[in-house]
Amino acid sequence: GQKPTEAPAPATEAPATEAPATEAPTEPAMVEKGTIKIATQSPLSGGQSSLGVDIKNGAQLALEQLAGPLTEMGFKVELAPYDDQANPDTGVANAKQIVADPAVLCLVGHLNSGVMIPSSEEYHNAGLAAVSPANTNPKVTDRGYLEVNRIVGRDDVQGVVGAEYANSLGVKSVFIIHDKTAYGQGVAEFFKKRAEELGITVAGFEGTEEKANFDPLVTSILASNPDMVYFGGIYDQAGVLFKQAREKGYQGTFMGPDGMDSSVLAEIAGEALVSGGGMVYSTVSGPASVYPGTAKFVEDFKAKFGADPQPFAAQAYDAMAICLKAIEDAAMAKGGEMPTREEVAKAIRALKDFPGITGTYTFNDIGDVTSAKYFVIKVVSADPAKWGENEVVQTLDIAPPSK
Amino acid sequence: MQRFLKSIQLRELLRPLGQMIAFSLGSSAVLSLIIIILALILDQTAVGASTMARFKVSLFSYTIVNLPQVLIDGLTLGFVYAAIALGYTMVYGVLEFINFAHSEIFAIGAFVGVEILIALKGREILSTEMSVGNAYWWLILALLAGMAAAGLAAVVVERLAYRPLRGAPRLVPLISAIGVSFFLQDAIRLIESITTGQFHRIIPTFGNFDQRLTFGSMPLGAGSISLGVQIKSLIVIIAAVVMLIGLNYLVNATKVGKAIRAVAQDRATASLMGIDVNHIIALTFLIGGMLGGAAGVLYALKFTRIDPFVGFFPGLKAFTAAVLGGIGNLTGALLGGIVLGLLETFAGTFMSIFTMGAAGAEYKDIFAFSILILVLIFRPHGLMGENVGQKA
Amino acid sequence: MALLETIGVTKRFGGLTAVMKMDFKIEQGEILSIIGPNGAGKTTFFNTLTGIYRPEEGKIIFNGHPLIGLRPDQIAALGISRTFQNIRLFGNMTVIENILVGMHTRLKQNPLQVLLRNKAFMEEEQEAEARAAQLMQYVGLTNVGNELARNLPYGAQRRVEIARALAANPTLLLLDEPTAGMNPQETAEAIKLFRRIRDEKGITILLIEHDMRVVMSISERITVMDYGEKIAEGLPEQIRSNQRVIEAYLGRETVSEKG
Amino acid sequence: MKTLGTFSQEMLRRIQSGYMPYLVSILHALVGIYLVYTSPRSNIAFLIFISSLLTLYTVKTSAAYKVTAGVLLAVVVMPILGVRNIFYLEILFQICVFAALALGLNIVVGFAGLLDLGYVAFYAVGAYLWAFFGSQQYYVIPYAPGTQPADLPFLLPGDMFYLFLMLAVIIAAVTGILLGLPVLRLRGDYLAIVTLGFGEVIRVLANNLDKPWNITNGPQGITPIQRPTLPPAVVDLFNNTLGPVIGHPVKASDVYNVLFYLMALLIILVIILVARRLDDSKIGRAWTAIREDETAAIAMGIPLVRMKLAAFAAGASFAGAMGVMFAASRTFVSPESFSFMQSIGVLTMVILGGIGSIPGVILGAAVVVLLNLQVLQGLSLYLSQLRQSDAVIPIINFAWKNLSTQLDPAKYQRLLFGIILILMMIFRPAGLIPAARRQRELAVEESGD
Amino acid sequence: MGKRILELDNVHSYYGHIHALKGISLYVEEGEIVTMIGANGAGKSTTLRTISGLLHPREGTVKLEGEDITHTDPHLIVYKGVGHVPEGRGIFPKLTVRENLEMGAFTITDPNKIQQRLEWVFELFPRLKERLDQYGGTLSGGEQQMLAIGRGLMQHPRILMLDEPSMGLAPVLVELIFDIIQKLNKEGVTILLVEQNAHMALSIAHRGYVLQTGNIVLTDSAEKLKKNEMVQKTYLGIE
Ligand SMILES: Nc1ncnc2c1ncn2[C@@H]1O[C@H](COP(=O)(O)OP(=O)(O)OP(=O)(O)O)[C@@H](O)[C@H]1O
Ligand SMILES: Nc1ncnc2c1ncn2[C@@H]1O[C@H](COP(=O)(O)OP(=O)(O)OP(=O)(O)O)[C@@H](O)[C@H]1O
Ligand SMILES: [Mg+2]
Ligand SMILES: [Mg+2]
Repeated sequence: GQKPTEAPAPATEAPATEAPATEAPTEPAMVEKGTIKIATQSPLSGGQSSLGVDIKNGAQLALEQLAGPLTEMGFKVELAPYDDQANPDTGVANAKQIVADPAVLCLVGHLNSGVMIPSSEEYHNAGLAAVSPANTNPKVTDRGYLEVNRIVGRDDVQGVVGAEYANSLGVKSVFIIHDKTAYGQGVAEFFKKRAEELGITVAGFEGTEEKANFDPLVTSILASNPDMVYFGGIYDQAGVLFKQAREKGYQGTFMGPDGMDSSVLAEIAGEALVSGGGMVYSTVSGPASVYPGTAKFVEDFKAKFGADPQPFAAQAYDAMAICLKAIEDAAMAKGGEMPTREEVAKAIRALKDFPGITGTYTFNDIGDVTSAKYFVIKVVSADPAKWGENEVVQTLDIAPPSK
Repeated sequence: MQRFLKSIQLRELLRPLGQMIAFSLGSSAVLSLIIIILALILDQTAVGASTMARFKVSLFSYTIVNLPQVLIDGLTLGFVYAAIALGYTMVYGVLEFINFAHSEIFAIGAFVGVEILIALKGREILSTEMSVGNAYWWLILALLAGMAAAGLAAVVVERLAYRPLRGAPRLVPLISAIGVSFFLQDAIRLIESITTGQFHRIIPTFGNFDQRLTFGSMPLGAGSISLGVQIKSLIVIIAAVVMLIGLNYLVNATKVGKAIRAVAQDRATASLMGIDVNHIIALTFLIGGMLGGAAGVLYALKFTRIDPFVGFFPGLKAFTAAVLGGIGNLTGALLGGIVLGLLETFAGTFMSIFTMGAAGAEYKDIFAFSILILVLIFRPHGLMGENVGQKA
Repeated sequence: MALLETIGVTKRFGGLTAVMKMDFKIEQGEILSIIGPNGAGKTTFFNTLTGIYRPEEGKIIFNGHPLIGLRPDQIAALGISRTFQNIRLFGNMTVIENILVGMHTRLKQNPLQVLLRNKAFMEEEQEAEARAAQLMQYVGLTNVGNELARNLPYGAQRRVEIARALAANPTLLLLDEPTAGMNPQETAEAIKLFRRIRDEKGITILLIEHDMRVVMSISERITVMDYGEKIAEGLPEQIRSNQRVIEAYLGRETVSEKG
Repeated sequence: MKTLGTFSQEMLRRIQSGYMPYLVSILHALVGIYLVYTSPRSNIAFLIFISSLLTLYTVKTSAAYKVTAGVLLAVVVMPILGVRNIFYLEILFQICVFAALALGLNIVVGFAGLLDLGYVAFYAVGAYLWAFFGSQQYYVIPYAPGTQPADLPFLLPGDMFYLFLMLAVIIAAVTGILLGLPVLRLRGDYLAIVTLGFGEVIRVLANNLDKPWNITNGPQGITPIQRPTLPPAVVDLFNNTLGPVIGHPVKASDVYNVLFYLMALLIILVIILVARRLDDSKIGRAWTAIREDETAAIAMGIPLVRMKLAAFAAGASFAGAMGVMFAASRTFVSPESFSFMQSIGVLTMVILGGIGSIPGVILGAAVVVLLNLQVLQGLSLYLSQLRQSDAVIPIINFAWKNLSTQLDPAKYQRLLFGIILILMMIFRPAGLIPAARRQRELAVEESGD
Repeated sequence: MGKRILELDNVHSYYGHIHALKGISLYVEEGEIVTMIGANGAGKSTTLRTISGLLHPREGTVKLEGEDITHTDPHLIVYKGVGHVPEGRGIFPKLTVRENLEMGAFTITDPNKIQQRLEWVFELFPRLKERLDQYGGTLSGGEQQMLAIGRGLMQHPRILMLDEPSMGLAPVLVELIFDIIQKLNKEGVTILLVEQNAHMALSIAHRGYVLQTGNIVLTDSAEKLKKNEMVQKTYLGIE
C-alpha cells in the first residue's frame, strides 16, 4: 500500500537533470504545489507485453525528458504505470483505481481496443483525459467523448491508404489476411472495402490467430497467385507469414499497416522483404528523415532500456508529451495552480499543431487527429540494422472521416 | 535364447517405424479420399461454380492439384505435434496429470538452443555460406543443449513443485503445474530481457535449412504450383521419428521402461519390486523434458520466432493430439499428431474454398476439436487407447 | 416362473470365452451358490447379469424383464443389487453416506423438491437416514456411521458393502466372495446374516464363494462353473461328491478333511 | 517452539470463547471502516476492512449475529465505502462475479469431480446473449465489423435485462447439456481436454461469427450494451440520504455500480443456496459417488450420464446468468474476455480456496481478485514510486532509481502469482478453507509418507 | 533355529491420526515360518507394511540382521532380501502377466536365472502361462492372487512376507499355496505369513503371533497356539 500522507519532498530537490540549467529567474519559488500523476495502462505481463511494456517505457522516457516545465512550476510529476494484462476486466478495474486517485490528471494508454473501449467509459465518467498511442479502432473516438483522444490513425483511414497505394502500383488482385484482432481485422476490412471500390480483385479474405504455421494459407495464396498479399496485423505474425510465403515461391508484393513497422520484421522475414515484389507498409509515423525527433528518441530509448523500441513506443512518447503539454497549458491558464481534470481534457483539444516526434498533432472534436499524415514506406534492406533507412514512397494527408 | 531376445528388440525398433508409415499413409489416404469425394459432390453446386470463376479450374482439379502439397505440409505439422506430444505423454503416463508446465519446458529448450545459435552467429561461426556438414553439427549441438537444459529444468520442477504433492488429490498438482507455468514464463522473460533487452528471439539463418527441395509442379489455371518440401521440415520429421523410435524402445523393450510403467500404475507396489520410485519419476521428467527441449529447438528451426509464451498453443495442440491418439500411449501420440496435423492443414486450406469464403482458415482449430469430440464419442479412449481399468 | 433366468449367455474377451452358453435359473427366495476354479467365469457372469458387460449371445430375463441392453443403473433400479469381489466402497464417503447412495433408486425426491426442501423432502431424508442406521445395525455395525469407509477394517467394509446393497431394497442380491478375508468367527456371523436377509426380508441371494464351509452350510443349490461352462448343478451333497468337481475344484484333501 | 505453539493455541482459545468473538469481529470491522473512511485510497486499509468478513466467518458466534453483521457490512457499509472510491466497488463486484463463477464451477469440479477446463464458455454464452439482444447488433448483421452506419436503433429496451438474466440460466444450461450429451461418457482428462476444446470453440466462434452474417461483431466486440433503466429519483435519493457520508455527489454510473454489485451479491446467495441444497440431497451424494468410483456408482443404480449432465447444467446456468450481468455492467463484450486463461483462473480460485467448500471457493475468488487487482498492482505501483523518488534500499545502500527497468515488478505479477500458487498447493493442498470431506481425506493421505 | 533375522521393537505406526500399531515387538529367526493371525483391522497388514518400508513408524525400530532399517526406503529393503506379497495383490493392471512377473525379478540381472524362475512359476501355476499376454488388470481375482504370489517367488527373497495368500483362491489352490510355502522354507527361505485361514497357517508354521487392535496379545509355538482356547474359539472356528 502507499503512504497516504507522503512527506513533502525535500525543498532542495534538484531540477530534472535533463532540463538545461538555464532557467532560475525565481529560484526560491520552488514550493511544492502537489503531485501530478500521469498513468499508463498497457499489458505489462502476458503474451502481448512486448508491445505493452514499450508503451510504458516510451511514456516514461517522455515524462523524464519533458516534465521540466511542470517541475519548474513546482509540481512533482510522477508516472503511475498499470498493467491491464490485455484483459478488459483488469483494465476496467485499474481504470477505476486510476480515476479514484485525484492526483492523476492524464492517462496514456491501452494497446488493445478491447480494453480501451470499456475502460474509457470510466475515464469519461470521471472526466479524466486519455491519449491513446495505439488504438486504431473507430469506436474508440466515435462515441465523441471529450476525454478520449488518440494520436494514431484510424483503421478506416489506414486501410484506405493501403488500398489506394496498391491501386497506384497497378495491383490487380490482392489476398487479404488479418490477425483476428480488433486492430488487424479493422484495417483489413477497410482495405478490402476500398480495394473492391477501386476494382481490385480480392482473391481471398481470411483471418487467422495462427502465429507459426501458415502453410494452409500459403497454399491458398499460391493457388490464386495474387499481385499483392495484404496482412492486417502486427509484424511478429506477418514476418513468419511473409517468410513462409516466399519460401514456397510467392513472388508478389507484401503490404501491411503500421503494425509492420519494426526492425524485427526484417529479423524474422529477412530476404523475403526485398525479394520478389518487396514489401511496403503504411504508417502514421514517418521515418527519421521526416521527423528528426524520432532518431534521437530511438537513441535515447536504446540507451535507457537496452533495446530498440517496439511499435507504439514512439507514439506513447508523444501521447505523454501531449499530456504534459496540456497540463502545463492548463496550469499556466490558472496562474500556475493545479488544473482540474476537465481543464486538462479541454487543453488537449485546444492544442494546435503540437510537434511530436511522430507527427504534428491537432485534435478534432471527437479526439481524432485532424489531418493526420500517412506514409507508405518501402523496405529497402533485409538487414534489420538498416530498418531506419526505409524509403517513403508516398505521403498523404488525410482527415478522418467526418461523422 | 540370446537370439530370441535380440529378435524381440529388433521388433520394438521396427514396429513403430512400420506403424508410422502405416499411419501416415493411412490417414493421408483416408482424408484425401474424403476431400476428393467432397470436391466431386460440391463441384456440381454453386461452390464449384465459384471456384471456376476464381481459379478458372473446376473444384475437383483445384483439390487434386493442391492435395500433394497439403499432404506434405500436414504431415510435417503432424510430426511437430507428435514430437511435443511425446513429452506430454511420457509425464502423463507416469503421474497421470496434465503437466501444464510442459509448454514452458519446451520454451526453455527452444531458448537455449536459439541463444546458442545466436551466439555462434555473433562470433561468425555460422553463416549462410558455411559448409552444409558443419551447419548440421552446430544444429545438433544446439539441439543437445536445448535438450539438456529442458531436461534439467523438468527435473528441478518435479523436485520442487510436484514431488511434495505426491498423494494429494488429483487436481492439486494440476494447479501447481499452472503455477510453474506462470512462473517459468516470466522467469524466461526476466532472464531474456535482462540479458538481451527483449524477450523474443529469432533463430539465425545459416546452413541450407530454409532451402526447399522441389520435385515437380502442378498446373493450375494459367500458372502452376510447385511441389516441394523444405529441408528443415525434413529435419523435423526425421528427428521426430528418431525420438519416437528411441522412446518406444526405451519404454517397451528395456527394464527401465518397464519400471516406468510399473511406477505409473502402482507406486507402492513398484517400490516393493525394488524400484526406486523417486528416481524413476525424476528420470521420466528428465526424458520428457529432453523430448520437450528437442521439440522446442526444432520448432524454432521450423517457425523462426520464439518468445516465452511460444509453448502455449503448440502445447495445447500436442496435448489434444495425445488425447486423440489415446493418452499415455506413445504410438497414439504419434498417430494423434499426424491426424491432427493433417486435419488442420486440410481444414485451413480447403475450408474457405468449400464454403465459398463463409468460413475459412480461422475455423481450423474448431474443426480439429470437433473431430476430436467425434472420435472420442466413438472411441472414448482415443484412437489407440485401450480400456483397461480395474474389473468390477 | 423363475426370478432370474439366463439362456445361453456367452461372454467373450477377444479369443477367450469367459462365459459359455450359460443356462441358469434362480427361484424367488432361494439361496444359491456359484463355485468353480479361479478364472472359471463366475465374476464375469455376475457382470453380465448386472449390465457391466454386455454378453455376445443369450438372453437374461429378470422378473419378466429382458435385461440385455439395459444399463447397469437401470438393472439396479429393477431390483438387482450386488457387492464386489474387490471391495468397491466410496472410500471417502462416510458409512452412512455409502448406504444412502445405495438408496438412490428408492428415493423419490426430485430436483425441485431438493431446491425447495419441502416437507416431503425433509421427511424422506430423515426416514432414509433412520433406515441407514437400521441397516448398519442389521449387518452388525455399530458406532461407525460417521467414519470414512476406507478407514474401516476389511471385514467391516464387507458389511458396509452388504448394507449398501440392501439399501436399495433389492429382490435379488448378488454377493461376490463376501467372506473372503474374514476369519472363521466373522465368517460364521456372515452366514447367519445371509440367512436372516433371506428369511426376514425375503431377498433371493446368489453367491460366489471359495470357502466351502460357507457354501455347503448355506446354499440350497450349487452351480459349478469351469472354463466358462456350467459343469454341474445340484444340491450341496451331490456337488460334494461329484467327481468332476472334486478334480477341478475341491481337491482331494479338502473333501477328505472336511467331508 | 513448543511453548510458543501452546501459547498461541491458548490465545486462540481465549479469543474464541465468551464475548471475545463478538468483540474481536466488531473491532476488526470498525477499524477497517475507520481506516477506509479516513484514507479512502489506501490498499492496506481496504484489505483490513474486507478481511473483517473473514474474521466474522471464523469467529465462534451465534449464526444470527453472523448473518446480521454480514448483511450489514455487505449491503450497507460496502456500497457506501464503494461509492466513495469506486475502485473498491469494482473490486467487490469482480469478487462477486468470480465468486459466482467459481461456485458454479465448484459444482462441476468439486461436487461431481468433472474437470472442466472450458467453463468460461458458458459465461460467454450468457454475455453474448444479452450483448446481442441488448444492443444494436441485430441491425448490424448485414454489415462487416466496423462498417455499419451510426445511429442504429436498439433491438430491445434495457429493462429486458431482467428477463434475459433468467433466460440465460436456461440457455446456458441447455448449452451445457448439449455439450455434455456426447462427451460425458469420457473419463477424467479426456473430458478435461474436450471441455478445453469447447471453451476455445465458443471463443473462436465469438471471434469469427462476423461473417457471413455479423452476429458477434468479431474481435471488435459489441458495444454499447444497454443496462436496465435507473430512475433519476434513485440517484437523487442516494445523494439526499447518503450525500453527507459519501462526501461528494454521486453520479448515475456510480449508482449502477452499486446496483450491479448488489445484484451479483444476490445471485451468489442464490447459488450458495442451490449448491448447498443440491449437495445435501440424493443428487449431491450421487455426485460424490461418481467422483469416487463410477463403476460402483452405476451398479448402485445411479444414472451416470444424467447425473453428470445435471452437474454440468447447474454449473453452466450460473455462469450464463453472470455473463448477462457482465455484459450489462461493462456495456461491452469482446472475445478477449473469454480466453482459456479465464477458465484456468476460475479453476485456480476453486482449488486455491478449497475444492468442494463453498466458503473456501468464495475466499479463493476474493484472494485471487485481490491479489491480481490490488495487492500485486499496488506493490508494483509502490515500487515504481520508489524508483521515481530518491529512496535507497537501507542496508545495501542501493538507490531504487538505479534498479534496471527490466526488473520492473509490474511486469512480473505472473511470476509472483505462480510462486504463490505453488506454495499454496504445497502447504495447503486442500485449500484455504478445506471442505470437511477433503479435510478428512487428506488427514489420512498425508501419512502415506 | 538360527539367528534373529528380523526384529521389531516397540513399533508404533500411524495412518494420519489413526494409531494402527501400538507398540509391536516381534522377531523372526532365520529359516522359520512365523505366522500372524488376528481379527480384521488388528494391524497385521500394517506390520508387514512397516517392515517393508511402505510405512515408516513414528516410534520404535525395525532391524534386519541387526541393521536398523526403520527409515530405509522400500526399494532398498527389497535389495536387502525382503519380499512382500501385499494385501490386495498389487497387480500392475496394464502390464501383461509376463511383464508383471518380470517386475518381480527387477533386482535380478542374470537373464538365465530369470528364465529359470519364470519356468518354475509356470509349473506351479499353469494358468498364468495360459494368460501370459493378458493384462494383469483383467485377470480374475484368483488369477491375480496367483500372479501376486508368483511375482513374489520371482524375487527369490531371503525373507518372504505373504499377506493373506489364500484369499480368493479355490480350495485346490489353497493347498498348493501352503505346499509351496513349506517347500520354499525347506529351501531356506524365511517366511512371515499373515493368514485368516489360521487352521492351515498354524499347521505349517513354527511360531505364531496373535494381534488385537494394534497390540500383540499372544505369542507361542504354533502347536501351543493351536491348542489355546481363545485361538480355537476366534480363529479356528472351533466352538
Ligand atoms: N476384461 C477381460 N479381458 C480379458 N480377459 C478377461 C477379462 N475379464 C476376465 N477375463 C478372463 O476371463 C476369465 C474369467 O474371469 P472371472 O473373473 O469371471 O473369473 P472368476 O470365476 O470370478 O474367478 P475367481 O474365482 O478367481 O474370481 C479369467 O480367465 C479372466 O482372465
Ligand atoms: N490406508 C489406511 N488409511 C487409514 N487407516 C487404515 C489404512 N489401512 C489400515 N488402516 C487402519 O489401520 C488398522 C490396522 O489395519 P490393517 O490393515 O493392518 O489390519 P489387518 O490386521 O491387516 O486386517 P485385515 O484382516 O482386515 O487385513 C485398522 O484399524 C484400519 O482401519
Ligand atoms: Mg471372481
Ligand atoms: Mg490385512
